[in-house]
Amino acid sequence: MEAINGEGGFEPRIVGFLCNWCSYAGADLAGTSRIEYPPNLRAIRVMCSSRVNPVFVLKAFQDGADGVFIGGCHPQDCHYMDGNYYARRRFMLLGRLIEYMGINPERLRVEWVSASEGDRFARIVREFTSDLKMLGPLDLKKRVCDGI
Amino acid sequence: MGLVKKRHPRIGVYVCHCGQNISSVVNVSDLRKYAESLPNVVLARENKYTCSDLGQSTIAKDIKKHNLERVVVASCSPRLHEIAFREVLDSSGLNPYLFEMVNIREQCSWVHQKDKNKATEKAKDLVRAAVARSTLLEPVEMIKKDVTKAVMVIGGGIAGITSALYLARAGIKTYLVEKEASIGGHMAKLDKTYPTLDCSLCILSPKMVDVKNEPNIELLSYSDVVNVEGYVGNFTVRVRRNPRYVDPDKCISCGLCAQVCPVKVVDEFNQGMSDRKAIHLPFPQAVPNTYLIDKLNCLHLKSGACGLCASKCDNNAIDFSQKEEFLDIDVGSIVIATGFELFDAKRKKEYGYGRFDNVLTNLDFERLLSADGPTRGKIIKPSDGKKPSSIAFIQCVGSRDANFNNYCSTICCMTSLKHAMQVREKNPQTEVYIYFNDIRTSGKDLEEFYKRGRERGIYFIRGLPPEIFRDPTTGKLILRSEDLNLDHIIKKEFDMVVLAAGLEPSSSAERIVKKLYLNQSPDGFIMEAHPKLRPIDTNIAGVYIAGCAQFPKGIPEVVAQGGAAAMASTEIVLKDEIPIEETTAFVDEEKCSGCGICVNVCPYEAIKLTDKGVVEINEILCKGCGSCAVACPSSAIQQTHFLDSQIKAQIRALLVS
Amino acid sequence: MKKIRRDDVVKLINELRKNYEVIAPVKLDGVVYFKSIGEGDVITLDYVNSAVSPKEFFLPQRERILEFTESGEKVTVREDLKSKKRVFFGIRPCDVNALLVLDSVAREEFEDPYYLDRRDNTLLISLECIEPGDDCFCTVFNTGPSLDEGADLVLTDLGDSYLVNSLTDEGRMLVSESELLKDASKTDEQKADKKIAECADSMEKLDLGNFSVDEESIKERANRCLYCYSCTFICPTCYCFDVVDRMDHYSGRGDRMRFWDSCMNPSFTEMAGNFNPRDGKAGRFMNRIKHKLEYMPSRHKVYGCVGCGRCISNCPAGISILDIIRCGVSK
Amino acid sequence: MGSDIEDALRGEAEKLLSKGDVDLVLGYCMEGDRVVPCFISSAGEVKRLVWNNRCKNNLAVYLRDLKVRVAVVAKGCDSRAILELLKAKQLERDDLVILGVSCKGMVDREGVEYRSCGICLHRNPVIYDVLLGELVKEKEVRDVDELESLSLGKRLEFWSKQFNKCIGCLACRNACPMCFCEECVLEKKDPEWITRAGDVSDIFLLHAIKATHMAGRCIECGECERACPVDIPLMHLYSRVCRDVEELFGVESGMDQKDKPPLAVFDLERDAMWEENEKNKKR
Repeated sequence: MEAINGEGGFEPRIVGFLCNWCSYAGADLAGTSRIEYPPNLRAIRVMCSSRVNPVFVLKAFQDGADGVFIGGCHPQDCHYMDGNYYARRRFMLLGRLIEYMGINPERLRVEWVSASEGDRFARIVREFTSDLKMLGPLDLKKRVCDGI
Repeated sequence: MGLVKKRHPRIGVYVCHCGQNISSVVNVSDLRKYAESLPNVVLARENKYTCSDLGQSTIAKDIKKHNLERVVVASCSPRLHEIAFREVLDSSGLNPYLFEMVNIREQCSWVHQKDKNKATEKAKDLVRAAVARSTLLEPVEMIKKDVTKAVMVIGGGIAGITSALYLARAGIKTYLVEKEASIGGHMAKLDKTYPTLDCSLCILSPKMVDVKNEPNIELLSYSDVVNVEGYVGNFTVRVRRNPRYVDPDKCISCGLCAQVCPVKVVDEFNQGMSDRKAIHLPFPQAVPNTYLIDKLNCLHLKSGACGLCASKCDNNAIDFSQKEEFLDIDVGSIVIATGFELFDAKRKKEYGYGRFDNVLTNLDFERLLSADGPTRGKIIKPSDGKKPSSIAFIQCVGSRDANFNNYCSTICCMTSLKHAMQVREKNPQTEVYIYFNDIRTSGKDLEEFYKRGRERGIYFIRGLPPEIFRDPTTGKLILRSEDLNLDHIIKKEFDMVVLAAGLEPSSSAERIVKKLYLNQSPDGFIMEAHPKLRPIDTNIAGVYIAGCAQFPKGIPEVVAQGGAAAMASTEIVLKDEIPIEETTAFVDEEKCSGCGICVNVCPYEAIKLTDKGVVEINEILCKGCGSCAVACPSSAIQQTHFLDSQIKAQIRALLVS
Repeated sequence: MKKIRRDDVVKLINELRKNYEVIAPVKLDGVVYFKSIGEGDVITLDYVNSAVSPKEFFLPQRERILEFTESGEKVTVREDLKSKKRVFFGIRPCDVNALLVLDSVAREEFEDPYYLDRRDNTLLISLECIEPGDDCFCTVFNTGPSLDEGADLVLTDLGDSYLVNSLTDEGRMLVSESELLKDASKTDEQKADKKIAECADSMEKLDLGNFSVDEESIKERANRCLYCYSCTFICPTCYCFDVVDRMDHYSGRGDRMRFWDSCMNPSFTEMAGNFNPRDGKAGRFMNRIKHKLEYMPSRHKVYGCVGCGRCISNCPAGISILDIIRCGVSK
Repeated sequence: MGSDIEDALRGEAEKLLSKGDVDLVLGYCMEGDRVVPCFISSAGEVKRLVWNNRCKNNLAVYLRDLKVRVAVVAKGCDSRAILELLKAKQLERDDLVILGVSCKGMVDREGVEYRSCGICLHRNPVIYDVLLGELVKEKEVRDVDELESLSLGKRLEFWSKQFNKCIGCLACRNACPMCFCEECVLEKKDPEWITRAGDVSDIFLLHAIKATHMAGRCIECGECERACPVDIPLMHLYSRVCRDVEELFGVESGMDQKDKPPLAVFDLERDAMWEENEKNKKR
């Protein structure tokens, strides 16, 4: 199905920050289960979603990402007890800030994916990719520089 | 664009075919060529299997010959082989943290099989990011910590018993924690074991006694784990010992107490098919062989009345003043053998378990068959105590069923076959039918066992009945199903139906899973670190699994896994010290303004504000989540191996178009 | 002398745009900025001065001074200096004088080719002041409100028209073809002189004959300075810059970038090993003032301040360099 | 305006200085036609102190560097900054005498009220040792932010235009009483988040990062906006963050010393509820 939009069309670039214990493991499980999903997301492994600085997200947008994904453990399952709770607050706020500054908050997606949710990980990437295809390229650098 | 800096480490990149796992999707030679063109890369190679001895020794040789300062391996998930590759660096004189792994299998070739070009493009991006990151990697000094030379085995079924005995006999102090009053687990409830049909307790009981007699084993029965903290080599487990109200040192198991106890309750050991007293021995061969008082039903404990047992006990073994106790036990390694729980057949409403007296589960049937059971081994209908003239076994109850569990519970085919044969042996006139999807008999001597069953006149019908009806007048159970082999509908009446209920993960494992942050498979069983090569390891170093806690399996496999887990634990606790992989946080005091926001976010109280007005991080307490590094507005805190600069380089490199 | 009708000024600029890039004042959210004029830009003539000084068109906030390409061991450097011919319209006399200050720095022992390339390719049309701004003090340094050198053309507001005075041949050439310019009368010239004189008379004058920097008054103000870089960045004469090489390792292409630096920045004059000879915050503040009022006169024979007043208007801590000058005069 | 307050201020300052209770009084005085922050260290100088509607500066910005006992004149916003600085352990409460004074809104040279003062809901000091004059009635309802009505595209265009003006002087940071980092992440060189000599997108990033750092800190005094030489309406950005913090986490910075930094705590139920809310909003 992806191929319809895919060939020659806009392919969003997604940077994904995945926590080592849940989301990264979930992404691995999608692999061992051979669940196909679009190749638009490139993952960066961090130990915990709380290691993801909002600056990373902003930088990714500036560097050309069309979407940024942050994956952490489900609430109450964080390997470091509370990490995902801090991440949750940080990115709720960041979502609103970027919206205020004119970036669609849908371009920042935070999800809790456990190590056993390979299928869910794949589904989320599928969904996020297709959402971003609808939104089109962000092209933040160019748009900001040409702003005036 | 980055600043021009004098950072030109010599990087070697190894791209793995992984047989064809990667190379059938990703254009490996293209990827290798691309890697070679990247900044600072002095060499890039392809390997059929980078993790093989050949692959590893190639890296080791290159490090020496080409003075490599960083190594990047593009292959499978770092969760699989990162440690192995780090060891190659270590033994080649390079700090193991100057290694970076690129996941182009689980997160690339295996999930993008339909689009080889894009998969290759993605692999290039990932390799580029890894090279960029590796350029900025810094050596990390491993922290070594002393190892507590003891192991805890959680769960006293056959898996835990086996593990504990192996460990103890190797001279290792072992704590065996069992939540029930006796060890033995589900196996103690079985009458016979397939395929040999030898008596279950006859082979189990000696092992249970061995546990009791083994000086290196400290048995904590009627106890449960309430908390686990720590890391490989140094776990602290908090165990709650529930009061038995009977002093085990004084109790001689004479049973006089139970004779006088006026309270009768259903006996859970016999699946509720008989009674026991409030003071009771779980079963005759119980270890420890000590009575206990069931607090919920004892009149004295409920209202202060009665106390007959205490007056009858000559040894004054009854002690109503016992309280629950908490023990903090330090161990170096943990074996989880929490077993399974039987699928609750009531959930499959169509089969009427709990509504129809003569519908039993396979475990109920075990008790019915057992000489120690409620009927002393006689196969009779619970409804009227008469011999059944026909029995049906229905397979896959709660297993291979999208409504409940997708997996095959492995043991139910053989269990029903065993039961059927026992019926044919005990009551040759009784007709026996097995309704099945597939009969699965892989395993030593199992196919032969199945053949014997067929020869004994057991009827096999391919096709499960969707529902069980009871004839209101005769009380007979009516099964109507499609026989897929003969392609017609058959309708049969039975006196008794036995449901082959499947196996589910034990709910008692939940707390441990949570406390240790163990990964679970989608089915809820504890996930092994690798499905083939590390079936006893979990995602947490020093924590192993044995038996049905990992997945349903037969007794020989359980025992084998119990032994393997014991061996793995031994490997840990025989060391004097163990390197801890800690990507801990550290603070640049000159940049710290002492606002203390990091102190708030640290879940381990590893950060303290000092008199100097700056914070200090205790690297032993720090577990390396990195939350503080984000909380700090001036980034005065950084996380080892996950520096801002490294992550920034990754982001940038990923997005180079 | 010539004159041009007020309404024709925009026409003149449009004529000039055929052959030149024209920089002229525009209003944005009520504030005036100089801008390279494109289609649709509305030029304003109603302003005291721009928020940011014209310096940014000669010494930009950031500029690529060269490009380099790395291929194996070989590095190729490319420098492109040919800037477009430009006309800068509406620059005030103080800012013209500021450019003369910058010139003296740029033409010192080591020439600054990037600055000078832009400078030499830009014709200046200055607009004399007939009404001072709140913080203007050009009269102190004799850098306004009139101008007799530094620009190519000088315009003086006569109400419905501007008097146009050519100070250079280039200036004369620039408008020689235009039919918008008419001959001015003696009365026009007198009217202009009068307006300028009135403006000058309304402004403060100080005798700098015995001027020397009063350190006490500086120290006192250093306490409340917040050490932002706004005064130095909006100043028409502050020329400090930093240079950084940045490289895209994937394309092998790199840039050498030059960008404004500020002596208010703690890392200014910082050396390897974190040693900084400048003595803390107060030392930085002292340097800024002394640079303008003491070092520049002794080295370049010109004050580093032209009295545009931008730093006074903008200082978040209300620090006035004029007050400091007054203290140095009255001492 | 406020000559009584001015007298009371001078009286209090004289008392504190002559008794040796403080080493310094931090207030406002006239310099030419400007009202500027001043440091009074002797009782004889207290006559220089003034109080009027042009005392715009947030004096809390100076406190962190003063290693002496200080009495500080504090309007609503100054006091809120002080409160936040105390929470962040940047000040010693014992070394501080807070001379609280209610504010009626500050005006610029032309007599126009600053925008930050116009939208201010907290004109009375929230923490003080001495109250000069009386408390005033405060505005209760927030003004609507006109930017909210713009489409996403228009917003990006708006900010891009604004940031195109930015000359990177960082006056917005230096004038901010809540920016107390020893090293500012905006000028960090390793890693260099904000590319020096970068383009407008770096300026965009700069202001976005600064806004994230303002979460739970900004007390909306408006110094950033006033300090900006090119009039970028920065308060819009920070006020937005303040409103979001209030709505999502239920705290307003600079109001209560017991409040924990909102990004260093969590509330399971509340956060889960808002998480759901935010997700639904996006769909």
